[in-house]
Amino acid sequence: MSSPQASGGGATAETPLQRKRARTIFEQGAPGRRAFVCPEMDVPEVDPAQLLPEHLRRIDPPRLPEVSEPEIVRHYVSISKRNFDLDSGFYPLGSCTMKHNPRLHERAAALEGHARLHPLQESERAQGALELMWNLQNALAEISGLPHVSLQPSAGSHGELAGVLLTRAYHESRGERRMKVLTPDTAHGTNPATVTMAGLRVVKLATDAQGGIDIEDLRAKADGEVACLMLTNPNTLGIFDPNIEQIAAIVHDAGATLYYDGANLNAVMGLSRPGDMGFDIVHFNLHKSFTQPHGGGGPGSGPIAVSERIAPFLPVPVVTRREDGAFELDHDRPHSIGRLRGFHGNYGCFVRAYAYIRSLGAEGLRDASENAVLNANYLLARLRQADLGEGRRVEDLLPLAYGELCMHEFVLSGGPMKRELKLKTLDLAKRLLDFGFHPPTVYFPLLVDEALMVEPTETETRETLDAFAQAVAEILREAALEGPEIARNAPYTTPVRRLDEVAAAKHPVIRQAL
Amino acid sequence: MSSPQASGGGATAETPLQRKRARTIFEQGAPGRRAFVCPEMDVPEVDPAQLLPEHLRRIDPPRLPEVSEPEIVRHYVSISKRNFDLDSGFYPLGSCTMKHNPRLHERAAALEGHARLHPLQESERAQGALELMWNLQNALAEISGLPHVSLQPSAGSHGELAGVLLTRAYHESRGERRMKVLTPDTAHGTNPATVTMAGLRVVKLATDAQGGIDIEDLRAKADGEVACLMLTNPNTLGIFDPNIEQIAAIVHDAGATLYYDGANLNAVMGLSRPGDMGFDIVHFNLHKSFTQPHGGGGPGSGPIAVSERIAPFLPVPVVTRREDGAFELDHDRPHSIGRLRGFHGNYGCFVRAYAYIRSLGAEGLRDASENAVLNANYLLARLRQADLGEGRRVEDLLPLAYGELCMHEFVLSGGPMKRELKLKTLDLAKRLLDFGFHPPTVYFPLLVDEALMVEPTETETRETLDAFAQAVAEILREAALEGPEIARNAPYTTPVRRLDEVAAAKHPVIRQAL
Amino acid sequence: MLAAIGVSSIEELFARQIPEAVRLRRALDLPAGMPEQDVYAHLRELARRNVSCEEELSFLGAGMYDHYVPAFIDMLMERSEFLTPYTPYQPEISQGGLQVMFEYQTAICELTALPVSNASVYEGPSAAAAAAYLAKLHNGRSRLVVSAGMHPHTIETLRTHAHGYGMEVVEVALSGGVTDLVAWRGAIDGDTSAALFAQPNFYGAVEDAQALSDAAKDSAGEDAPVVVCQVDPITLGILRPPGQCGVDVAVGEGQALGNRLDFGGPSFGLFAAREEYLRRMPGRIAGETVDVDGRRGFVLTLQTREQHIRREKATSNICTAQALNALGGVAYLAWLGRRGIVELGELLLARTHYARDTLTAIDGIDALHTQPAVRELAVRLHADVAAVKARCARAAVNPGVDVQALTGREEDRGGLLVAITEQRTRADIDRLAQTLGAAVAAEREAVAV
Amino acid sequence: MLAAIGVSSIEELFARQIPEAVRLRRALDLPAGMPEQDVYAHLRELARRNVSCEEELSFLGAGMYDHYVPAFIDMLMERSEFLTPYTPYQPEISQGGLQVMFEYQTAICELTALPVSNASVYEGPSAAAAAAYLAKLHNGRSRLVVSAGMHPHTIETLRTHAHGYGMEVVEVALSGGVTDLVAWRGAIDGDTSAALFAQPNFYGAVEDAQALSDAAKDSAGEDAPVVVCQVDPITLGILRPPGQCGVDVAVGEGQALGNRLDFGGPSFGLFAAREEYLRRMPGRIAGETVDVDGRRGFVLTLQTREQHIRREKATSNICTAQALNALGGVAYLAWLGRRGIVELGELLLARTHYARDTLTAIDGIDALHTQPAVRELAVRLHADVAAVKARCARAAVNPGVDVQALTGREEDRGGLLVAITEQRTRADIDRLAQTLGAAVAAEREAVAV
Ligand SMILES: Cc1ncc(COP(=O)(O)O)c(C=O)c1O
Ligand SMILES: Cc1ncc(COP(=O)(O)O)c(C=O)c1O
Repeated sequence: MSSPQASGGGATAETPLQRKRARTIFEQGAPGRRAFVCPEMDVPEVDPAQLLPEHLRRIDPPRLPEVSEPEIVRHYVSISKRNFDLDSGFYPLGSCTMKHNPRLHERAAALEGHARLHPLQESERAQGALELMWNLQNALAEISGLPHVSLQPSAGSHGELAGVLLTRAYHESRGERRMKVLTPDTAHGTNPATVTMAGLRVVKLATDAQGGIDIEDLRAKADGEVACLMLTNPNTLGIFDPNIEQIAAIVHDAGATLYYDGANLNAVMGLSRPGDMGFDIVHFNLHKSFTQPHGGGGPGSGPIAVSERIAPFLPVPVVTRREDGAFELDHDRPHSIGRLRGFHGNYGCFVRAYAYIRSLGAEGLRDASENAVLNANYLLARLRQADLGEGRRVEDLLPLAYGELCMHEFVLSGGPMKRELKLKTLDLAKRLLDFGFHPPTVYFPLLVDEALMVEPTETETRETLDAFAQAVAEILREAALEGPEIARNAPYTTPVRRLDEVAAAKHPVIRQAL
Repeated sequence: MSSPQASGGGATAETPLQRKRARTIFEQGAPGRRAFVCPEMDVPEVDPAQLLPEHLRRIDPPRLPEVSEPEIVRHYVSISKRNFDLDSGFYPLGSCTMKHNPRLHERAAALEGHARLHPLQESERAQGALELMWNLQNALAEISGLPHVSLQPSAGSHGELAGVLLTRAYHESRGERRMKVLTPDTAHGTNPATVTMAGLRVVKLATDAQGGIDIEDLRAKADGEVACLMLTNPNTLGIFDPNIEQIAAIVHDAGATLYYDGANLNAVMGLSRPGDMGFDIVHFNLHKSFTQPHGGGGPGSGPIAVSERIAPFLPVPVVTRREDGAFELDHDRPHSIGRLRGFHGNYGCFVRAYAYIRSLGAEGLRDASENAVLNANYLLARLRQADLGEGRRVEDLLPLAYGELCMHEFVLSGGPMKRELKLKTLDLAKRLLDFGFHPPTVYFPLLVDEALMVEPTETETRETLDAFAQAVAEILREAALEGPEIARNAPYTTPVRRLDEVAAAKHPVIRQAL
Repeated sequence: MLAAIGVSSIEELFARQIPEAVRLRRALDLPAGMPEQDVYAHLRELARRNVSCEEELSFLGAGMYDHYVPAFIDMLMERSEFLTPYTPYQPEISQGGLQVMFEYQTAICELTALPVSNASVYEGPSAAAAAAYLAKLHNGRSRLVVSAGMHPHTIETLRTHAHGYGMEVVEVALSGGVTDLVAWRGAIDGDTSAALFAQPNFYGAVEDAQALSDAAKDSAGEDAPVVVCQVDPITLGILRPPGQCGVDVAVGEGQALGNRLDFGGPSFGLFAAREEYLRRMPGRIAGETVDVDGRRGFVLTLQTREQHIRREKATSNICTAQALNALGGVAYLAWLGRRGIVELGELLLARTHYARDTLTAIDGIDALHTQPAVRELAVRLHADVAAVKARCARAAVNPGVDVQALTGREEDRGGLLVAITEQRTRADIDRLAQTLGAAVAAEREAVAV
Repeated sequence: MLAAIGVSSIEELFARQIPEAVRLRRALDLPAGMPEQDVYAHLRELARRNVSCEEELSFLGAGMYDHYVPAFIDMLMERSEFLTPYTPYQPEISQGGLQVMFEYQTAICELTALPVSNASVYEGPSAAAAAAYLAKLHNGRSRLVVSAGMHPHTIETLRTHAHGYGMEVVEVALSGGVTDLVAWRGAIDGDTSAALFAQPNFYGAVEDAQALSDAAKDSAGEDAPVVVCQVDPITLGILRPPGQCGVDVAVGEGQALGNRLDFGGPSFGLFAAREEYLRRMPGRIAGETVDVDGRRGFVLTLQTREQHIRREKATSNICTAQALNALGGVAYLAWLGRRGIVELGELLLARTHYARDTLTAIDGIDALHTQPAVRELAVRLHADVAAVKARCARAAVNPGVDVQALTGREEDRGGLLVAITEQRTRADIDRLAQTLGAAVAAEREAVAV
């Protein structure tokens, strides 16, 4: 691609998408215009004033848009094109498991019997839904190696909150008040945030040279005040902790519970189970390992599976099966921590996750994890070996932060790249946009300098992985030859270019002025 | 927008869409890769050779793609973005009635009871579908003012063929062999093409100064050999023939039939009916006036409505209602011209057209036509009045070809623009692409020099019409100031730029070499 | 807006353009409009009164088949970018649709083993009529020799169109379930413009395509007719393709490829031919080329064949065709893939023969013919078919199509055409056998009494 | 690929990284995988065993409602561009999603008449819990005063979370169907962190929101608690909005706005507040800005509140929220429009009162309260509710929610909560009255005997 510098940074010959100033739906339409046709007033007209006293009534209507249906459709279809999406390009966003979302799942979830089923429908008349939830509970129990499941939590972090509350309930039931929760410095931000919300205190654990938990540090901190250790395994470095058995032993000896952040479950389905590793509680991200589409930031679903000793405290309701084979929702659990939300959880996501599990089956799930790990290691190898000329290779500038191999994802350090090429990880990420790729996760985990966290997933082809490795190499060569400015000013070809986030935060404009 | 010349014509800083060389599905994948999972062979394995003798069996399989489902999805979703579509932008393609396609219609057509209904299901078990067809037949009869309807034809041109064959059958039933069909020089290409396919001869009619049929020419040619006059009214100039009554009288006096090309019905729904104008046969384009989405070139549906004298010859089957109220398919029509295709026509299109008619109702259909005509005249006025500076206005360069007002569409002549600015209608059209608009129909009708045929439809907003008029004016100003080259080399911002159509036709490459 | 136009009312726009005498001065006699929710409820109610393949065990076929349509195909066909554009007259902003056409043409060429394909015609039977018109343009002759094995709708459609073309249709009878080769040879002469047959034929029998084309060619020597074969595309993974059997033009109904039943349409018609017929093909054809910057691109090509350019001299009057349905077709073929189409064919073949063996083992049911069958089979019931079907319906089984009801042929009395898809398992076939057997027995008893 | 990596097998990749002791050396005990068509058939079969609002005349509500979802919303939510991206971490290629968030925030601010809104939280009840956490961060106090008129699920959810927050929940009883103002005033003191109520409340009664917030404020004087109101957004076209009633934080279940029932989720929770709480809001917030070329654009802003930056000091642990469902919400609000939301509110109001009058005119049914009701009403049956519902079910009518089954409150015995949407016509209500009346009568008779 010819240097955008030459053409003033691509700002000329904007595409219609670029040129058009973003207009919100509130800036369209005309007074009186409408899409909604109100069903006829088929009951005796009544003066609202008579049914609703003045002081309870709204005086001036909310200033919602006044637009026609064609305008609404055109507006949202048009702005949708300003999104990058998984169905159009490679999305190696580390820790997010951007795997293909099969359309069968959308078709199945849209069936009237699922989509228009009211959550308070009597159990006898919702047996299909309850059986689906029951089957999903059992499948998740088998996959995690933990026998008892609650599907209630709304997302991963909600599952974490449930998990820590369960830990509290467990300890309290034994008359203990343990206030500390150990979290490695590689932990995802939701872990410490959850601990605080659950009323406990975070104690950080160091990471050792192999990228696992520093055992000595753990030993030192695993005292009688520790309620729980929250661990992601493989962790956010993509490393499966080699000392997991020892870690479990230490934690259990300290009388604490072991929590498994399931965001990285995609690395081990059918290959290794949290329950067998000694974990007491695990949350699943159905929107990661089990193909619930991410929706641009949700919906998600974060079921939890727990060991026998935690089971009594599970949130209500859980699906149970009667002797006669019928399914019902069990709300009557005296030791339960209670509800985490309304109704029974994100059923629509259960349908998709269940469809996925039934499509793949036992073998398919294992194959998925095997290929996720294979793809990650292949991409890692390709990246490291990619030639930069003068005998230099990408790994000289973007070394693997820890270890030699990886599980389903890996973390590179952009430190050398920054020092030698004056190219920050952020600039590399932005330049990748011009190549039509979604960048990896950047600057996480925090302990890696200029971190670049790459998770290709199992549903990508080798050709795509090769193309991505080439693009990274091309950007580094470009910076070496023409300097870092090109990347620093990237992207050029996107609907908008770099945005002023500082100004946005300094003087927040978070709603349209009307 | 800054002149693309400055940046070498937009070829720099290509978007990922532009830069990526188009790759077909056949250029992707890898040997052995697959999406389809074959259901298990649950019957006794048999050696195909035993069931299918060698000489009937295929030796080497067709070289279909070997791709995964994620690859297929990503491929087609990605290339779909190289299409301009009605849900994203203004599409004033004359004669095509690009009106909004309500999504309700897609939802309704997708219902199992419609989408998975087999055409040979017994009538008693397809009463819902037959009732829908019956209701649609009646609605189309009422809208056209012609009592008898066949839903069979697959599109407009198929309806035309049916119409001319009906005319032949009618005359033959009266022992006459009339070989001529009169078609105005404004007629759409399908009309003359149809006449030839139906075994008759085209005789052209001149257009008078008002844009209607030259009555004298008609009188002169309306002899005893004339089988039919095919007319579009309003015609392709957007002009409603002021002499329609006289025309009908002349044609009928000559013993010929009058055929109504319904492509422009969107101008007169509920306002004027072909039957009342004296037409014997009319075809509808359900994919124009009745919102069947165009699908990038189909599917369509071209039902026909006819007068009493033509009714006996209608194609089979037609839906009839028994005394007991049940509906059935009537195949037993001795004088019928027969079948035009398999089964009963494009039912899926019937569902959409019927949903549209029920959504709008009598009033709504009239409003639709009124607004279609209002929008066309408003856009015409805006365009003519648009200022070009130095006291010049767009109409000085793009005059209305005929008349003062128009019906649902209008035709401008680019002749003056070409002479004065060296700007061809084609160049104006291509430059419009850079402004994010689909161009109007160009170079049709043939009798207008450098024709530009504009049909906004009723579902566009005034703001959109204003923006389009401005864009045209801006392009003319640009050409006046900077010369025609910018437009001549346009577009710059599209996935590809002007394509070499001559080479494509000279050495046709119409399939991938494998 | 009225002010800008310079009229005082919308009425004025019409009053000044439409003669009063032809104005409609009353409201249309149609029901009042309804909110979306009510229209939906109404259409849902109509749908409820149809028995779809979801609500009964259906073996209906005879031209359209209940194959499974992968969910991603619905998604693609619902995408605004494919659903809402017009025919791609502006290639710069229509590369998506044009490339789909190009890929579709390639897939059809591969399937049929013929070098050229268009981008779709309406559907199956009218595709055969389009082939007849191509033959007429090609050799100017006026006889169409048609195997009685073609779908009755195809033959009727041919007759309707042939009348327009000024051609006559001569039907050649079958013997033993396939086209009678002797009669076929005898019927074809120097005036024969085209000779048409179906593979497999309407009765599910696999014809000897090579023999039929050879016979057609040497019986007319120099003046060989255009040999047209109507194919069922989903069988072409295992059946010898027309291009390898001496066929000149292949046509067919594309519904089985990723399109839903929709009570008979819309679907698409496929149309492929030998190189020499390229410039006489009907319909749109996409071709590959490059843009001014040398980028690969696609355009509609060879348009000088078409009505908008050639008008009365066009090779066809077709304009709007079936682009969206053809997208479903090529996406489905990519999904099946090179291996899948063979595996699927072999599965259908095995199940079809299993079904034939199972059904004909029943007392009161025997084979209508014993020719090889790949996805549909014909049996003869020793009982009234309509009555038997009515009995089966009570058990929510639809055993298939009443052959005589479609063909009207005396020799087809008792004929039942049973279609097999990958959605009909062995268990389903066994249930069919049990239900149909019982119904036939009951019906014979009822009549005997 | 293995060669490039330098391993001899996939197994080696795992053998070298996972200790043998924690390897799973058997296959998972799960059913074998299935082709798409079989998975679909299975899920279709499960769906068939659920009675959806399509198959019965349903008056179920109590937090989720069977409003009509316009078809175009499904289309938008199914578009790859909205369905498949992650949270917009790269704004340059996420303008679509970010703009939707910005528009959503604007719409929610308009609805609630509050100045700030986030881009969604999980759903209704947990939104109330999130508000309680905001109050705790704001004033550090530990008492939550909760009206018994809040949804039972909300109260339970508050208790669960409050335990984590180290807060206690104090429930204030109702009188005459609405929050007992005296008890409310009495319960609120200087230690009260937040005072929460629902509008309309769980029993469908419209509360005097102004009076409740005033009471909360002056009863605590200086140390006024954060007043939280849980709203039903679809009523806000006609009900005085929280921002105009002295409310500090409005939360609510968004399902009624363009989201399907989905047996209870996913939907979205709305969360709006007064300016002063902006930097303590949970969840994503989109903000407007410009790019380097001066183009308008949108970004995620105020991220220093969030877990990925602030970690244990974050204002919430929420990460993945409900972006796609919020899209449905804002698209629905645009569809209703400024007039539509009022018209719809007035239609629901009129039908709700018609339903109340019709039902309470029946012998054996009277009103549970006589407060104004806008879209849901509560009656008391003089018969066992479960038994009556079972009788109605036989007539394919689901008369509503058994109140006591949810609240467990003695005083709610016989309570039935009847929800009205624009999909329940007068005729439907009359059918309900007839069916319910008959069922109550029959049940009383049966018991009497
Ligand atoms: C390692 C890890 N833990 C927890 C989470 C939180 O999951 P959710 O976004 O579903 O709340 C994430 C999601 O980004 C994650 O990557
Ligand atoms: C005036 C006119 N007549 C006939 C036709 C042919 O209709 P169809 O494309 O449905 O065959 C068209 C379509 O472009 C048209 O504009």
